[in-house]
This record gives sequence, structure tokens and C-alpha cells, in this order.
Amino acid sequence: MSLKNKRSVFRLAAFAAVATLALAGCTSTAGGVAAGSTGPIAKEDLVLVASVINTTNPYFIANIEGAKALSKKLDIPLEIIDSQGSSQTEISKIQAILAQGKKVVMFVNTVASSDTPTIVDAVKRAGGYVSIWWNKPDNFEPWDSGDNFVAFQKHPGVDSGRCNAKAIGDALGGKGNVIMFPGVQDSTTSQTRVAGFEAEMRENYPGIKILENQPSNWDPQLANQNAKDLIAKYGDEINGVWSADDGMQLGAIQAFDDAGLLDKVKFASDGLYPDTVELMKKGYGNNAIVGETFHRGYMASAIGLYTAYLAATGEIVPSELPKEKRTSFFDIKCVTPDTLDEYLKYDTPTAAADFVDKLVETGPWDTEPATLIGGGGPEVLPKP
Amino acid sequence: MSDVTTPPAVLRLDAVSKSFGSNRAVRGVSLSIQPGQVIGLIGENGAGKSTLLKILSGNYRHDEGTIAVNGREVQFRGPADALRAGIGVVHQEQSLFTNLTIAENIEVNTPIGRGGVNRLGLYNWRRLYADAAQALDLIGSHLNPKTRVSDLSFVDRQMVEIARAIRVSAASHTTPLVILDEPTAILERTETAILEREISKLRDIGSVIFVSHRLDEVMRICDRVVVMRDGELIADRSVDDVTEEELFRLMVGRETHAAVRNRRSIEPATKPVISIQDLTRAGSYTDVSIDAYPGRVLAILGTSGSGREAVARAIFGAEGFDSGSVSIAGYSGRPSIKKAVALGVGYVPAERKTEGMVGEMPADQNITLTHPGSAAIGPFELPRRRLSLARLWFEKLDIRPREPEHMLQDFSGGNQQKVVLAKWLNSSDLKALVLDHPLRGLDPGAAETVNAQIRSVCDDGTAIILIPDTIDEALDIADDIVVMRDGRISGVFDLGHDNPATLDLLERML
Amino acid sequence: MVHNALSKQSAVGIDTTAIRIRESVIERRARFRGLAEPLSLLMALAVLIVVFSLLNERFLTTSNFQNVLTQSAIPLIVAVGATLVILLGSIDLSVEGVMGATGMTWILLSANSRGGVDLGPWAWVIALGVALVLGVASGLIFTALKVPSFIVTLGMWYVGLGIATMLYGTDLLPRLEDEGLKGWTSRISFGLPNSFWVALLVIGLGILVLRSTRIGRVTLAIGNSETIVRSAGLPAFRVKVAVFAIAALLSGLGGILATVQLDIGSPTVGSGVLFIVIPAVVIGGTHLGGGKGGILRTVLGVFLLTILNNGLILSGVESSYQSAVTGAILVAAIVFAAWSQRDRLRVAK
Amino acid sequence: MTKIESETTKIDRETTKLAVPVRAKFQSVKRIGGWHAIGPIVIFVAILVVVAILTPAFIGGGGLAIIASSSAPILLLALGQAMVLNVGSIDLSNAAIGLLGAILLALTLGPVAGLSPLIVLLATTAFGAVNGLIVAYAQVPSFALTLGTLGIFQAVALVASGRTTVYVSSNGEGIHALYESGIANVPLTFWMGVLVAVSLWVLLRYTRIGRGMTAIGKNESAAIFSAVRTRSLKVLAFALSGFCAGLAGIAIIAQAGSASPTGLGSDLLLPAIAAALIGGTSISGGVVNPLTVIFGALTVALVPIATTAVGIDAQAQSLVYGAVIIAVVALTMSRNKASIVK
Repeated sequence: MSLKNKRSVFRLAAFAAVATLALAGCTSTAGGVAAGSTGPIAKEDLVLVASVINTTNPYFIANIEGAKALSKKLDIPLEIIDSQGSSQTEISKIQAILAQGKKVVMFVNTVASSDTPTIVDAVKRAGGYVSIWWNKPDNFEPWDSGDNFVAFQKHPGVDSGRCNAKAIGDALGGKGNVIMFPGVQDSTTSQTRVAGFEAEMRENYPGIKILENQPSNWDPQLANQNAKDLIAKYGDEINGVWSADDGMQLGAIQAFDDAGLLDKVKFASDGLYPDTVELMKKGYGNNAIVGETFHRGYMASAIGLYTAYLAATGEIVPSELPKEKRTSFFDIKCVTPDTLDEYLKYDTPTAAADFVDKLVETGPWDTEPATLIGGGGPEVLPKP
Repeated sequence: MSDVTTPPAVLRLDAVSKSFGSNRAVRGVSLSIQPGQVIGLIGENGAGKSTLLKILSGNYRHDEGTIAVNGREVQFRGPADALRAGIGVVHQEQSLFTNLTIAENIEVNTPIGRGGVNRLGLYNWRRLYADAAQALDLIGSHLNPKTRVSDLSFVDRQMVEIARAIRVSAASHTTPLVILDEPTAILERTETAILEREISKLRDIGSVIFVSHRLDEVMRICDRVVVMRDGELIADRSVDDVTEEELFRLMVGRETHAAVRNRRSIEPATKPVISIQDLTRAGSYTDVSIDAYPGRVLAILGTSGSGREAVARAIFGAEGFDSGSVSIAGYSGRPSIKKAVALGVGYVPAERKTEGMVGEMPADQNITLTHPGSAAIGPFELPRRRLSLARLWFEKLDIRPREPEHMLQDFSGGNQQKVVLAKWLNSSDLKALVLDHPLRGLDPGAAETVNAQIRSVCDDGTAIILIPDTIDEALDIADDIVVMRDGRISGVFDLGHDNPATLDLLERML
Repeated sequence: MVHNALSKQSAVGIDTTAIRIRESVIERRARFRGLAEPLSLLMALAVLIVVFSLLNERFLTTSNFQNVLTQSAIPLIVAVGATLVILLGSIDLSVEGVMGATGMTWILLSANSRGGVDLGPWAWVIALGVALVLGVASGLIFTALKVPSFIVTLGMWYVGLGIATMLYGTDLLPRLEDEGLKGWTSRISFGLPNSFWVALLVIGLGILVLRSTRIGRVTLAIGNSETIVRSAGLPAFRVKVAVFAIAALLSGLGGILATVQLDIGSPTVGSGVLFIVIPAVVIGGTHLGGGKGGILRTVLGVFLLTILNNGLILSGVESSYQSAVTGAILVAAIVFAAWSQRDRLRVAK
Repeated sequence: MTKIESETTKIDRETTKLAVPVRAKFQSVKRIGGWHAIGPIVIFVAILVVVAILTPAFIGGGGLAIIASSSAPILLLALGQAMVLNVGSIDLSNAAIGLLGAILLALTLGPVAGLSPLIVLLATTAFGAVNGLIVAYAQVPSFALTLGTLGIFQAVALVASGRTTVYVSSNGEGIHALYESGIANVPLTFWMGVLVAVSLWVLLRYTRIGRGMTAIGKNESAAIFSAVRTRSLKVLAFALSGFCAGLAGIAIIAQAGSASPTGLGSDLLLPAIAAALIGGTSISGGVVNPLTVIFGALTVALVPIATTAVGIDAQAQSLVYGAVIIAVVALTMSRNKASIVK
């Protein structure tokens, strides 16, 4: 076979493959404007989908737990999507599930705010129903996108930050120096928590000085290193440490523990991970952890999925709901070492199933401890 | 050398054969080498020499026949086996690790447990250096074993290679057989002379197989000469019973050309194409002035320290200089390769494989790489026309096989060099061609055809600046000879009028 | 006859003293040339230290010194392996994956908050065994299947992360229970943090391997020319696999230490290490093409980057700019190193 | 030309027996070349067939269009990367440049509307060219250099975005249409990549520029001595990488309507390199086919989707992804026994 023939064979093959690819694209375009789908769907046709950022963070593990519990309760199959921290992976995996023609009831913990429009669009086109948690663009509201984008839900970050600030402020008696470990800088979740923390300190604890903040990308290892550097920089000037989530706090605590400063420093953070519960129960480091905000991943996923499920089965019509039930803020609880015991019941092996039982009884907006407390628009940040 | 006592042969081959598919590269070669003998192995490229050497060095396994070393039959499973048997090969392409010291290069092949490696598997550096120094001493070299090879000149690197080959055999307590695969191909005359002296010392320690294209060297150095052709060993002669001409005939299977110079001398044109004035580069050459005229071959002779290669590169714009000027066709601005090529200069570098050609590119694309000629319209190439253009060049320069669409690296050395020439000849306006060792590594047959091409290019009115391998090469083809010594011009000859003797030229080189 | 004349010439003997003198000059020059790069690195380090200590007096304190050493320990350990791989002319991108898999294996087999088995020292053996398997796999695929190391180790990165993720499952965060090990890495013994002592040991062994063992010397030889290594009958295959195995073992050790340091198991325990280690090796002056460089230079590179990071935080540079400063220093370092060697014929890839 | 025809030279015949082994060698080279060209396509189709058998609904439901649309930014980055790999260098900063481009586009689309994509492409091309200029004129290894500029571009993106997600405030419709509308159900962003691939293919195969680039990748010294403008061409290769990165940025904005330093497109560096290599690009330079890179990108996009579609456990997907990447490159790359792989 001459070289020339070889080449033309290859060219032909390449062309044919591209052409096949082009023609094989079927009815639902990946790009075209979606019609959207309304009208109830029979329960048997549904599939639950929970999309999480990774499968190793305790919060996301709880997300999966809640989805499983609801799947069992409603007797609807469940698929889990692991975004592996990547927007692209998240979107394409969601699309892959949608492409199989199933009617989805979906809960998505978005990797980045900007993923929301794309995901909503894809779900809409496939006639599914989706609730988005935590991250979405401020100007992209469910009521502008039709019924398939059932709801955007979150726990308010400002409240979380304020709650932590109060805990540290009180523990320090209104005086002292604090360092902060925000998450990824461009995350709205981190930004709102930071804003709440700073506002509370500014407004109610003028004696407390924020020395510095070192964004630590939700990474315990990075928080650990940054904490070490800040200890070197400020030494025993540091009285309080705030982290935007418990993962980073675990890294920070370890750094202070290593430096032998744990007894003198107070910590507060968001999430009340099971490990944090243990540390608080033990009173680790002279009761180092003085405040936590409580919420559980299984509640988030169950609420999100159940809201979407109700819309899919026609039990609620999203467009008829008030705005705060479309963009919704759910309560978080402030936990101190004194009130910790009240929350232990939410970590028992049957806690997720118990919550789902109650959820199905009382509906998505009224289930303790995560009740609807506001919403109807973007979270308002305190004025600096 | 008489075989009165008949000690066991260092190496004995019996009907050794090796085939690649249907191609029988080595056919029934039988050969015996006695201790203290220096055997010359000659043959054209493709005659089977390299295959035979690779069998001896353990890189290939032979299909038939037996190999016996020091009377014991051996089967080499890899290069390490051959080394252990005392066969050390000094490769054509240098095979030293330039980032390591001399000592390590010498000791690198010694079996673990000896050669300065202690029981923990750790190197004993002091012993390593001492052993290496001893090996160097055996061949009369006084290099510091701690020196890195990258800092050595070529001839010293050859020394290190020879020392390594000897060291290996010494470590395995065998009589060493050192195979020198064209060690002089890239050496200058002086260096060759040093090397020759060292080789003769090797007689006292072991035996040598000396592979070379230079028949005069073979005659000088060796006791016996064996000739290979078409994979067969066709002659085994004592140097006393054979002449250079006879060897050449045996090798190529035809008569040699008369060594008589048969050039018509063209009178220099009024204007030189290339004129360099008082060119100086610190540490390399000083006040060099040379004029090259169209239709004439100007050869620059010199040893490796003469700076002639650097001058050639300066003309092509590949190296800078400190003062003086290079004027090409009247232009003498800032020199660069781009400018030189635009002005009609071509350059055939000495390192063909690494600098002269893109081996993994088809030959036709190599030919049109610099001057696409009719194979391109503006920036666009026309593959079909490129191919037909290349075919014309293949025809004209007799490049084989006539398949320019194939990778250049798959052609033989001579054919590659012709493709490199064609690359420059494809210019519509080639004014001068700088040839840096154009015949290096070519067998006599290939060298002759390349030489013929150079002559014909010159006759077309191109100025040629030639850095030849040998004085003979210069005398054979040049119209003008410039001799350089230690960076300065030490002699200028116009062969139309002068008739310098070889010794005359040599004196000015050294 | 030409050759008669020549043989007379050579019979007389050619004076080689000129060559010998040239050699000795070259030799002397070469001896000092080797020092130029480390010297400039040391100077850069000195400048950084002076500048940072002027910006913040806390920079030059014992506690910060120990802090920097603790933080440099894990990158140092991993960088020793990375240097060996780069000296081969290859690259190992899998460090973070191997760290994750090894760290996770180790903590799940040690006393941890999830309960389960506590194998004590065997946890170390098995965890490092996992690293070894990953390294040997990389090495074998690279060497036997001739897949470029870049892609093999890129894939192995994901494989390691995958193993860690699967081991982790959906259970609780595994937390170290052994009180003796908790905080062990940053505890001070004889004035230096424990993890740094481990790093010193690894560096010492690394230098010994590179300088005085067959693996080390053949590694350098392969980096110089693999063709010659093969034709010389040296064990290129085994050495390449061994180097990848050593690199993975060291990454694994780094993973375990990082897990001890953090006190909790996480598949991403190694995150960010690769982007300290590779720049550190390069800044140290080890050539990415292989054959040239060394472990001590890499150590300087790691120190440079760790001190830089620490100093930037201490002098209050906003964290957004930190990656830019690190990047700019890397660019400056390589441009500085390459500037004097510029030549119109030089090839840099 | 006239020279060739004008004269005949008598040349001694060189031995013709050489032709035999040479010819044998040619044959094997040809075979490898064939698989080299077809391999990436075969692998992609093979994985697709497996997925189709296991989950027919996925392919029927427009799965291919999804793969194509999610491969678009990877494809664009991979094409740029392939051009740089072709000259024997590597560009670790191109994904960061792409993301910076997306952020710049999101910032400027409101104020300057239609001019914005032009400005962004100009800027990203310039960023790439700066990489190229330093590589070519300071003669530093591109791996190290672009590792450094990667950090710089990341920081610039973080600062330019104000450390937050930047949304396109207005005039985003035109860009969004690239994702919204498509040919054969596949968004224009992918076809943009195909168009670029074809253009680069033409550049490499039919122009002197492309020939020169390939010569640099195969033997830079020889290219220098053949008066190939090695420096300019290297700068051009890096500039093309920047340009492609800019297009990838546009594709990101088209899909998401916004950009952020850690959002969509922030983790495309390694997938894009993998795509280029799976597409048959040699990491040591001189071997590239932009058309097969299309299939490299499709494969890289397909693997995570396929693992989800066929229902592999979420926690095992990373492992499968890694193993498949290695296996695919091992299957597609051309190699011969004597070659040295780094």
C-alpha cells in the first residue's frame, strides 16, 4: 500500500468519524433552547440524582447519606454523581445521566456558582427537576427559569459567620486578636461567612481585632501550613481562630496543638463535623472549640431532593410558590459546648432516616432543625 | 608475527552467520586473532562490518557458527557478557557519559563486586580513581580520572574509551581484545597520530581489531588486514603482501581512480563571493582573511585547535566573532544564518545526523526545507510537486533507493549526505557552499560520489569552502588551500601555480 | 608516498604537552563552574532571608526557623525522589496520588477513630508496600510499554487518588488515636523538628544512592544517554523501575508523615506538593532533560520556595499574589541560569 | 530547476544491495504510521461502543452531542498544546491563560461588547507569545518557564476577577449562542474546535511554517542549520497556544456565562495535555495531527461520562479514569524497539 493511499484512507476515516459524531447527535441538543417540561410524572419513571463535589468530605458524605435515606423512603432508585471538584466533570456527568432519557429528580451541590445556569438548562431540556444547593449566580433566580429549576436552597452564610463571631467574641470576653481562614476566595459561601463574621465583630465586639485572613481553599493541609506561618508571625498574640469550615479548622487546631498554644486559643467554625463533636465532647485543648454552627449534609440533600420530587409529581407547582420557597434559606443552629448535647441525636445511625420520615410528614420547609427562615432573593451582606 | 608456539587464539570465529529476514548480513565469517595482533577490518558501508562488530559486542546474537574467546566457546546474551569475556568495543559514535567522570566511564562496566564497589554495593571512590588511573597509565595517558568527560577533547575521549575496554578485560583476568570502530574518523591528523601511537602500545597488552575507512592508516597500524564484502570475509592478508590499491579493489570490487589530480583550474573571478577580513574570535582564531571565488574550491587545512571549523561557522552566521568582517556577495552587515542563506550561502555541517538533517522527516521534505523552489507558492507547500522535485534530485545525485517519500534516517550515510547537499543545491541562487567534513563517516565508494557532486556544483560557478578530513582530500579537489595553525593562517596556496607537498602542508599545520 | 611521510612524523612522536596543558586549564575551570549555580542559589536565599527579616523581625526567630523546617520536610522527602526521576530525564507527576493512597492505607491500618484494625508497625510496611506497588507499576509501564513517564504518572496520580477514595469509603473521617504519634512530626528533638530529621535521613540516603551506588550512577548515565547505557550492557531497565519505585516510596513516606502532621486521613493529603517539588527541583538547577543536577541543589530549591512562602505570609503580602511571586521567582531563576549560556545554536526545549 | 535539467553527471554506482534492509525498515515504519493515524479514532469508537452496549439509552439520548460539547474547551486547549508539543516544548500555562481570557471576556463584554472577544484573543495570544519569546530568546526550558508563568497567570486571574465569580453583565447573547446553537445538535463551540483543528492541520501539512515547526520538533539543531526561523516559529507556536486558549475562554463563557478563578475551566491543564497525547501527539516533539487530537479530546471527555453512564461506583471513577488514560496512550502511541522514551 503506498503512502498516499494510506493517507487518504486515514482522511476518509477521520471524516467519517466526525460525520457520524455529528449526525448521531439526537433529538435533544446539547445547546439549543429548551422547551422545558411541566406536568406531573409518574413515580415509577423517576430517578433520584444527587451530585456532590467529592465523596470524601464529611459534609458530602452526609449529602449522600440523606439522598440514600430518601431514596429508600420514596422507593425510587438513586444515582450519585461525583464531580471530583471539577465543574466540567460535574456538568458532563449530569448530562450523561440526563441523556439516558430518565426523568430525574436532582439535587446538585454545585462546584461553582457559574455551573448553575448550564445545569438548570440541561435538566430543563430533559424534563427533569432540580434543586441547587449553596452556589448560584445572584441574578439567576428559579422564578425566571421555569418550573424545572424548582429551588435554590442554602444555609445563610452571614448567620453562620455571625454565630461563630459571637462564640469567639464571648469566649474572649470581647477583647483579643483573631485570625481567619476563609475557603476558596471566589466561593460565595466563604464570602458570606467571612462577611457575617467580620460584621459581627465590627458591630458588637469592637475590642477584638482581626489580625489577618489567609484563604485556605477548604484544604485542611493548607490551613495547617498557613496556621503554622501565622503562629510564627504573631505567636501568642493570637487569641481566636475562625475557619470557614470544620475541615480547615481541624488543620488549624493541629497546628496550634503542635505549637503548644491550643490551651490559650479559642476556635469557631461551621459544620460541626463528627470529629469536631468528639473534640468538643472531650473538651479538647481546654475547651478550645467554643462555637460551631450546626447543619447536616443529609438534611440538605433530603430537603433539596424532596422539594424537586414534589414538583416532579405535581404535588407542588413551583411557579405558584412564594419566592422564599424558591430561593430559600434554611436555619442553622449555633452550638456551644453547653448546648452540644442537644445535637448529638442528629448523628445517630438512624438520624438520616428519622429526618427523612419527618420531612415527608411536614414537608420541605418545616422540618426541624432545618426550617425555612427566609429567602426570596440573594443573601444580603451586611454593610461594611 | 609467527605462530610458532600457537597459543590459543584470543578470538576465533567459525562460519559465523547472521540474517535479518531474507537479508544475510554476515555469511560464514571465519577469523582467528592471536594475542598481540592488530587486525585491520575494512569494507564498504553495508559490507557487514557493523553487524559483525555488534555480534562481537553482544548486541546481536549470531544465527550460525561458533565464537571462541581464549579457546573457550561463548554465547553472548548481551553486551555485558562480551565485556566479561574481555571484548571491549570503542564505538564509532562515542559512547561515553559526558556528565560523569573519566574514572566512572572507565569503571562503569566492571562487574559488581570489583572495580571499586564494596560489599554494601557502594562505590569506593578512592579505589575507583586509582584503578582508572592505572588503566589510563597502561596506555600512556595522564588524564586526571576525576575530570568530567564533557571537558575532554575528542582524542582524549578516545583514550578513555580504549582505557575502558582494557580495564574491563583486566578486571575479568582475560587477554583483552579491543575493537576500535573507526576511531580516527572524526579525529584530526595530529590526534590520529597520538592515537596510532597508543594503539601500537596495545600490542603488549592484548589484541586489537581496527576498523577504518582510511586505508593508509590500516596499512600503517595493522599486522593483518581482513576485507569484508557482501557479508563475506573475502580476503585476509598480511600488510606486507598487499598494497593500498589492492585493498581498495578488494573492498569495492572495482578499480580505484587514479589519484592524479585532473581538475581544470579556473582562474579566479575578479570578485570574491565571500570575503572575510581580519576575522578574530578570542580564544579561537585571530586575523583570518580569506577570499572565496566562484567556481573554485577553497580548502582550509588545520588541526582541531586551528579554529578552522569556527571560521566556517562564522561565515555561515552560526557563530559570532569579535572583530573583523564577513562580506557575502558585497553585504557585510550583522551576520546570521538567516542572512547568510538569503545571500546564497549553504552549509553542510560535520555532524550530519544531529545538525545536517532531520532524520525523522521524509527525504523530500528535507530537500525543500530551506529552499522550497517550485514546491511552494508563497507560504503554501505543494506536496506533489515537492515529491517530483525530490525525484529529480534523487535521479541527478543518484540517491538510493529512489524513494524520497521515506524517512531520511533510513537511508545510508552517503545517500543522506547527498540529500543534505540537494537541500542547498535546490536554491535558485546558490553562491557559496561551506562544507564541514563532508566525507566524515562515509565509505570510500560513497565518499567518491559525494566528491563528484561537490566538483560539479563548483563547476556550475559556486564557491566552495571545504574543511576536509585529510590532506589528500584537499589536494584531490581544491583550487586554493589555506592552512591554519593555532587560529592564524600559516599558509596560502593556489594549486594552479603552487604544488605544495603533503609534508609542506603538514608542517604548516603543526 | 603520503603515509610514509606521516608515519615518520608519528615515529618522531608528537608533543602532547600543549594538549595536556589545555586539559589542566579546562579541568580547573570545570571545578569552579560546578559551584556557580548553587552559589547563586545560596545568594538568592540569603537575599530573601535579609529582606524578610527586615520586613518582620519575627522571621528570624528560632520558632519560625523550626516552622520552616517542619514545612519543608515533606516536600524535601518527596523532592529527593523527584530529583532522581528527573535525573533520568523522566518526570513523576503521581506524587500526590501516591501520597493519598499511602497515607490513607496507613491511617486505616493504624489506631484511628474509625476503629478497625491496628497493625502498628505493619501498617507502615503495608502502606509503603502500596506505594511501592504504584511506583513499580509506573516504572514497568514506562519502561516495558514505553509510555512516556509524563502520561504514566499522570494516570497513576488519578489511580492513587482513586485507591485513596475507595479505601476511604463513605465512613467518618479517620482520626489518629495514637497519642505518641500525634504531633510527632513537628515535635522538636535536638533542636530540629522530627519530620526534618526524617527528611535529613532521606536526603543523606538519597545523596549516598546517587553518589555511590550503581542505581545512582546508572541513573545519571541514563540521563546522559540511554543509547550508550544500553549498548554498554548496563541494567537500564532495572534501574529505571527502581528509581520510580524509590520515588514512589518516598512519596508514600511523605504521605504518611503528612497524615501524621494533619492528624486525620484524607485522600488529598498531598495536594499542592507536586507544585512545590517540581519547581524546587528546577530552581535547584537539575536539568529536566536528565543527567545533570543533584539532590543538594534540590534541597536549596525546596528551602527557597518554603522560605518564600513563609516570608510572604510573615511580611503580609496578600495571598492572591503569592502564586505570582513564586512563579516570577521560578522564571527569574531559570532565565538567570540560562542567560549566560545563550547561543544562537543552543537548543532549549 | 534549470540546473537539474541542464547537466548530467557521471556518478559511480553505490552498491545497490543497501536497498534491501532499508526497504524492510521502510515497511515497518509505514505500518506504525498507519496505526498512529487511526489509533485515536479506533480507541474512541471502541470505548463508545462499549458504552453503547452497556447503556444504549445514553447514546440514543444525544450522548455524543454531550461528549462533543463538554470536550470543546479541552479540545481547544489540546490543539494549542499540540502545537507547542510539536516544536518540542510544552505549555503548562495555557489552561490558566484560557481561564484568564474567560475572566477578561466576562469583564469586558459589557463595556465594549463586540470588540471584547477580539481584545481577549489578542491578549491571550500576546500572553502565549510572551511565553514563546522567553523560551526562544532566553533559551530556558519551556516546562519550567510555563510552570512559573502558570503561577503568574493564576494570580492575575484571581486579582482581575476580584476574587469572585464574574458574570457577563450584558451583550452575552452573541457568545452564548456559540453554545446554544449548533450544527447537528452539537454546539458551535465544538465545531469551532474542529475548524481550528482543520486549520492547524492545513498549516502543518501544507505550509512552510508548519513544516518548519515540525522540523524544530524533530531536530532543532538541523532546523537551525537549515535556516528555519526557529525562534519566530517557536514564538508562533506559543502564540497559537495562547490564541487557542483564548478561544477556550470564549467557549467557557459561551457555556457558563460567567467565569471564576476556580470555576469552569480551572482544571483543564492536565486533561488537555492528556487529550493531545491520546490524540497521537508525541511529547518529545515533531509528531502531531490536529485531526486526531479531536478524538483525543473526545476520549478525555468521554471517559468520566462513560464511567458515570455505565454506572461505575462514584468512588472508583478516579481510578478507572487514570487506568484508562494510561492504557489508551499505551495503545495509541507509536513506538519502535530502539526508541528512547523519557
